[in-house]
Amino acid sequence: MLSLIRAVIGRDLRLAMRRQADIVAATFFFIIVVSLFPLGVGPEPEQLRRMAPGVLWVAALLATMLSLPRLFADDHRDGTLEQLALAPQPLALIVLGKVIAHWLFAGLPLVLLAPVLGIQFDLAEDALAVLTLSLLIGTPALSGIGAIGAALTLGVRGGGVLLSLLVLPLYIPVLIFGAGAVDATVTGLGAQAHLSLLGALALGGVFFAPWPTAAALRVALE
Amino acid sequence: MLSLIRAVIGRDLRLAMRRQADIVAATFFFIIVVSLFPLGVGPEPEQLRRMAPGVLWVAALLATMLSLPRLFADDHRDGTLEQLALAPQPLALIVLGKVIAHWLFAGLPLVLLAPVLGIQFDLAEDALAVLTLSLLIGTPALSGIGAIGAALTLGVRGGGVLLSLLVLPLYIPVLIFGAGAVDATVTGLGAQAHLSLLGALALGGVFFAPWPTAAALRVALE
Amino acid sequence: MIHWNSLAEFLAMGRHGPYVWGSLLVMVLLMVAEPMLLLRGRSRLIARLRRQHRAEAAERGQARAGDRSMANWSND
Amino acid sequence: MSNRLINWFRYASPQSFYPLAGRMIPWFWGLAAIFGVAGLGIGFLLAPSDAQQGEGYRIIFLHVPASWMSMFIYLVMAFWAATGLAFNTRLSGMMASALAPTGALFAFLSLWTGALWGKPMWGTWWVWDARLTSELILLFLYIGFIALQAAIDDPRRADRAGAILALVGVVNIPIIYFSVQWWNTLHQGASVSLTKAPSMAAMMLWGMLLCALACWMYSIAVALMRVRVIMLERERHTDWVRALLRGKE
Amino acid sequence: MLEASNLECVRGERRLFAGVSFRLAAGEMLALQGRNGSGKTSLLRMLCGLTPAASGEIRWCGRPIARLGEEFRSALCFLGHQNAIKEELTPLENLLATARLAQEALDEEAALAALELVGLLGREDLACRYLSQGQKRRAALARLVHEKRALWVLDEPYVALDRAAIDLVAGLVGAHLQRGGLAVLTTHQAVAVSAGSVRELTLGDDAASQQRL
Amino acid sequence: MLEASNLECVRGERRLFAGVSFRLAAGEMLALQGRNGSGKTSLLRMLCGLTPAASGEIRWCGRPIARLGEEFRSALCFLGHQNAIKEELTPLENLLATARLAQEALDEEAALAALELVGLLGREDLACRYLSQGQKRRAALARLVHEKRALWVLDEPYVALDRAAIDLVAGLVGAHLQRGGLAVLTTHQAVAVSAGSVRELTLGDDAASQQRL
Ligand code: HEM
Ligand SMILES: Nc1ncnc2c1ncn2[C@@H]1O[C@H](COP(=O)(O)OP(=O)(O)OP(=O)(O)O)[C@@H](O)[C@H]1O
Ligand SMILES: Nc1ncnc2c1ncn2[C@@H]1O[C@H](COP(=O)(O)OP(=O)(O)OP(=O)(O)O)[C@@H](O)[C@H]1O
Ligand SMILES: [Mg+2]
Ligand SMILES: [Mg+2]
Repeated sequence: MLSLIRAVIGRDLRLAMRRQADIVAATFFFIIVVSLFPLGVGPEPEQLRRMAPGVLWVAALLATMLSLPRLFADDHRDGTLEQLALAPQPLALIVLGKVIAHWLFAGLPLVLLAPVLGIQFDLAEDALAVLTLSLLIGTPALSGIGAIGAALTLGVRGGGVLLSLLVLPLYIPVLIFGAGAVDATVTGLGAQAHLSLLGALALGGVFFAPWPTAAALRVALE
Repeated sequence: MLSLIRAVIGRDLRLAMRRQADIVAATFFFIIVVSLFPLGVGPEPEQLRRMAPGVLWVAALLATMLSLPRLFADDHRDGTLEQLALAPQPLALIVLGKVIAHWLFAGLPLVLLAPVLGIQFDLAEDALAVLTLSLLIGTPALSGIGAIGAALTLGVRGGGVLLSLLVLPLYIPVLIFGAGAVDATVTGLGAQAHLSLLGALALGGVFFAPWPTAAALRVALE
Repeated sequence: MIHWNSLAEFLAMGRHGPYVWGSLLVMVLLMVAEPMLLLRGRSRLIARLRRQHRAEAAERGQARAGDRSMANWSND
Repeated sequence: MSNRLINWFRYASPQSFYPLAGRMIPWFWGLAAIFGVAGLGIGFLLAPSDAQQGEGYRIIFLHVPASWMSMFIYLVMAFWAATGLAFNTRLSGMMASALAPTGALFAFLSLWTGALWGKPMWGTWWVWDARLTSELILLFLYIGFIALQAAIDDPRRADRAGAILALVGVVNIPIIYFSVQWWNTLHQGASVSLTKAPSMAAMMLWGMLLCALACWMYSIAVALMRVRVIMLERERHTDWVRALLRGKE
Repeated sequence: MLEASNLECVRGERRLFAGVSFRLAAGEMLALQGRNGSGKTSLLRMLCGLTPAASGEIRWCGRPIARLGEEFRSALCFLGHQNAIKEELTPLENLLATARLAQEALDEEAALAALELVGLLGREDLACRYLSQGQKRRAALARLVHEKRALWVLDEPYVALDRAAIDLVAGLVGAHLQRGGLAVLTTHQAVAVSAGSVRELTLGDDAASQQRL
Repeated sequence: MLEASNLECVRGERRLFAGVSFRLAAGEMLALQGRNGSGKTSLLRMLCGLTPAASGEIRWCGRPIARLGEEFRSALCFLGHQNAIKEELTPLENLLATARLAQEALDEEAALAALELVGLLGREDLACRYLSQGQKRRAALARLVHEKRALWVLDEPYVALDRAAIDLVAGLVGAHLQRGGLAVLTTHQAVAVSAGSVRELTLGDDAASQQRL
């Protein structure tokens, strides 16, 4: 069982490496969106500092979301998904592997980059730490929940944009607790409560989401 | 010549209609992104009002960008693009048709929706008017410039995200003048200058961009 | 019994007329429009289905006639 | 016991549900009209004005029923979706798709009436308050459901995909509601807060309840009408639809 | 072993076929025939359990496949119209990844041998995207070389292949049958399989049997 | 009319072929042969001007096609491995859209007649996504029915088709040659074309001729 998950992760990571663009560009999308805001809003530091948690989290959310359509689409188009569905093991396990792989190349880089970008917004050190921590806890939830949307819109034409419609409402709690944790730190309240709730969401997202995802994939293949 | 452009627009619009999701969902992506920001940043009206022009413009830019990868990708995958490249007419004209069609279903709805969303941010009436006007002038530029990026990343795996990497820097002037126009209205300065510059960008984007786009498409087909 | 003294007062709603009537109007309008649209959709659907069924019946009749002629009027 | 079960399944088949629904619709329309006239009559003609809000508060007779219905319909929709997934009955999927547009309509009406109420009361059309925000997201969930079903043209696939989405959404709604509430209260006090109507006069309460009942009946009637249309469309090749349409000529 | 009774397939508003029954024992192959659009691919997907049948039942070793689930899938090897290879990966990587996902032990040497057999030696380190149409198909078919599962379901395996490759694949199928395997196969090209007994099944010829519902 | 001299094709680090020359007059067909990966598709794409040749020249009516540009393209009809149909559109819409983009007058009636000929009548209003593999190919090939341009370049047109459809396409090509058209065609299936004279060209047999650079 573990070996299966490892095989899936290995394959997906190798594909991502091979495509390169995937890893580099999802990250750069994050960077660019975050850098766009000061351009659109104006340069006052006070205002920027107050926007920072929200902007960084929204950007992380959008960056994750942008890489979602490809989560299953390539496998679907070239017939690999049928092979996976016909594998003897439960499809949900394979999905779990793919979710982990997705996080490794779409979520993790954002976590690593967040402190650097936070500096652009003049965030204090403790806020930077909480920002990074909140992203570390929250991004797996984004990958897990996103997988449901990706599976539901699979093979549906216009799926890419429909996907965001389905997934964004589901992302909102993650966004609120994530940005809330940083905000709470900035305003001096503790981030504890937000972070635990975020952790609960992440656990749910990673371990509960593969089941509806697998069901949706089977529907898509019918 | 005009009949060719019209044929391209007609076909692309028909495809968009058929997919439905495309039209509705690009628009809803805009709505949702705009609605996410308050959730990330917090509910204070004063702060929201000052963020509004930037947020709306960035969201418009992202929404346009999200629909870009499909601009040529479908035609590429199923071989239609080769057919278009082998058509006797200059490829740039065909591209122009596709750009116009793209604006009609990805840009125009944003323009129409902007005033409603502006209300969520508590914008004043004159600011709403300028916001809508700036989007009306600016979104064609987004479609035109985006086409270059879409063509350059065509067939490149991981193109979707790479695309945003290429296109966003080119979008920055549009963003600055667009959001600047609204900002100028809010702060009492005239929006005139910003709007004229935006107009110049739009003309350039629509009538100049098809040429490099066509060249990039030929390269992608080699 | 009735709370209002005059029609004008009723319509003004204590300076909140546009808001109150705007709400009521849109709500009633949409709640009337929805069943109307449904009824129209339904009658169109029925007309379309009737047309389809008739066309199919005609097709089938022809097909059966063809079968018979080929089968030399064998049983059935 | 088993008898009742069989009865249940008989009505769960479109063929027998269709005429049954047809017979029930006029009754629900009638009830909706009666409750509506009574509720609006009490609310707009008889009820006294509110001490704090003056006459503007009368929007409550529209706003609260619409808000309630929008949330309740989502629950019912998710219930049908779940039964559809579990027992693979055709009727369930049809009911879920029939309810969604009405639910979306009420969600929109809740936003609309709320916004029109907010302008005179709070001085703004919109604030990012927990309830308002979750209502907005509820509208998005409805639209997502409708868009997903519209994008899949095999009805069986559309039903199942929609059902999965509805179930995931129903888990999410309480999470959203509480998360938004947290978000709001943990910030420095919001500049405006939802002023709850103080202990309501009995008259107001009656008006509101009657209006809510009217919306309830309306929803049932419209959902039944829509499910009948969906049945005709989906079962157009079955003998009973053919017979039905022929009979009507 | 594999038994189908009274299968019916409905697609949209069209009944593609009904009353399709057959029984396949070890060492036997079913050659599905029928014109374009007669429902061959649909039938194969039903046999794999990917699409549910409108009515009828499919049994494997006497038990309905819907009930068997994983047990059935672990005896099944399906190859569809699509190649199920990743364009970014090389043929070698593709072959190894497929085996790993199917939880089969396949070492690099065996994989290279398989690639040599299908004539991709010299291309094993080239991303599949650069391969020609026929070479892609060969890369997909390379899995069959070491495939030991009992039931092979192949949808037009010969498409895009040249004569030499077609003979090779026919040989692989023949050897599989001789080992006591089962195969279900569609093709528009008449290709003889060397060993095993072949049953033929022709799906309804055109509009006559394909009723609109 | 069409003349190629000394064409060389290099892909990555591999010379697929070199010194390929031929000349095709009106009413003649070139049947390209060669095993998988020998460079047939690459040669066809060169002939269309989609890929530049490593060396050598292609002429149309005596002038290099690179120089001719639009003039050449308006005499060319290319059909590749890909079908170039939109999965969302129906066969009818696809056919009409293709004609409109090629600025050819094709009314609905003629289009329907073409679809009837390729056996898609009854499917003309079904989105192509639902068609079977062979039906998709038929939908793509339907353009040939009313195609009047002089040079047809077809890459394995017979793939996925059943016998009846193959004969039909062969007939279309034959009629085209009889009208004085030219055709270049690859296929792995031996299919006789009724009319016109056929030249054969076999691309380098395997590794021997395909040198690593
Ligand atoms: C767009 C704006 C608004 C939205 C989306 C909205 C949404 C909702 C929702 C979902 C409910 C039912 C939830 C519950 O009962 O707990 C509700 C109830 C209610 N709303 Fe609003 N509302 C809005 C604006 C307003 C305004 C401006 C007022 C008054 C000044 C108001 C007063 C009430 C009252 C009194 C209730 C009933 C409370 C209860 O029964 O517990 N709402 N609203
Ligand atoms: N929604 C639908 N409505 C009507 N017909 C449909 C629908 N979906 C699929 N079909 C038909 O179902 C058939 C599917 O056939 P299938 O792909 O199984 O054919 P096949 O025998 O594999 O053909 P080929 O030899 O071309 O691969 C096609 O005839 C197609 O037109
Ligand atoms: N970058 C590269 N490096 C090495 N070889 C390459 C590269 N790109 C393509 N090739 C080789 O070039 C050839 C392309 O062949 P082409 O597609 O023209 O073949 P074909 O004759 O059409 O074959 P088929 O019958 O399979 O369609 C293949 O052998 C492929 O392996
Ligand atoms: Mg098939
Ligand atoms: Mg080829």
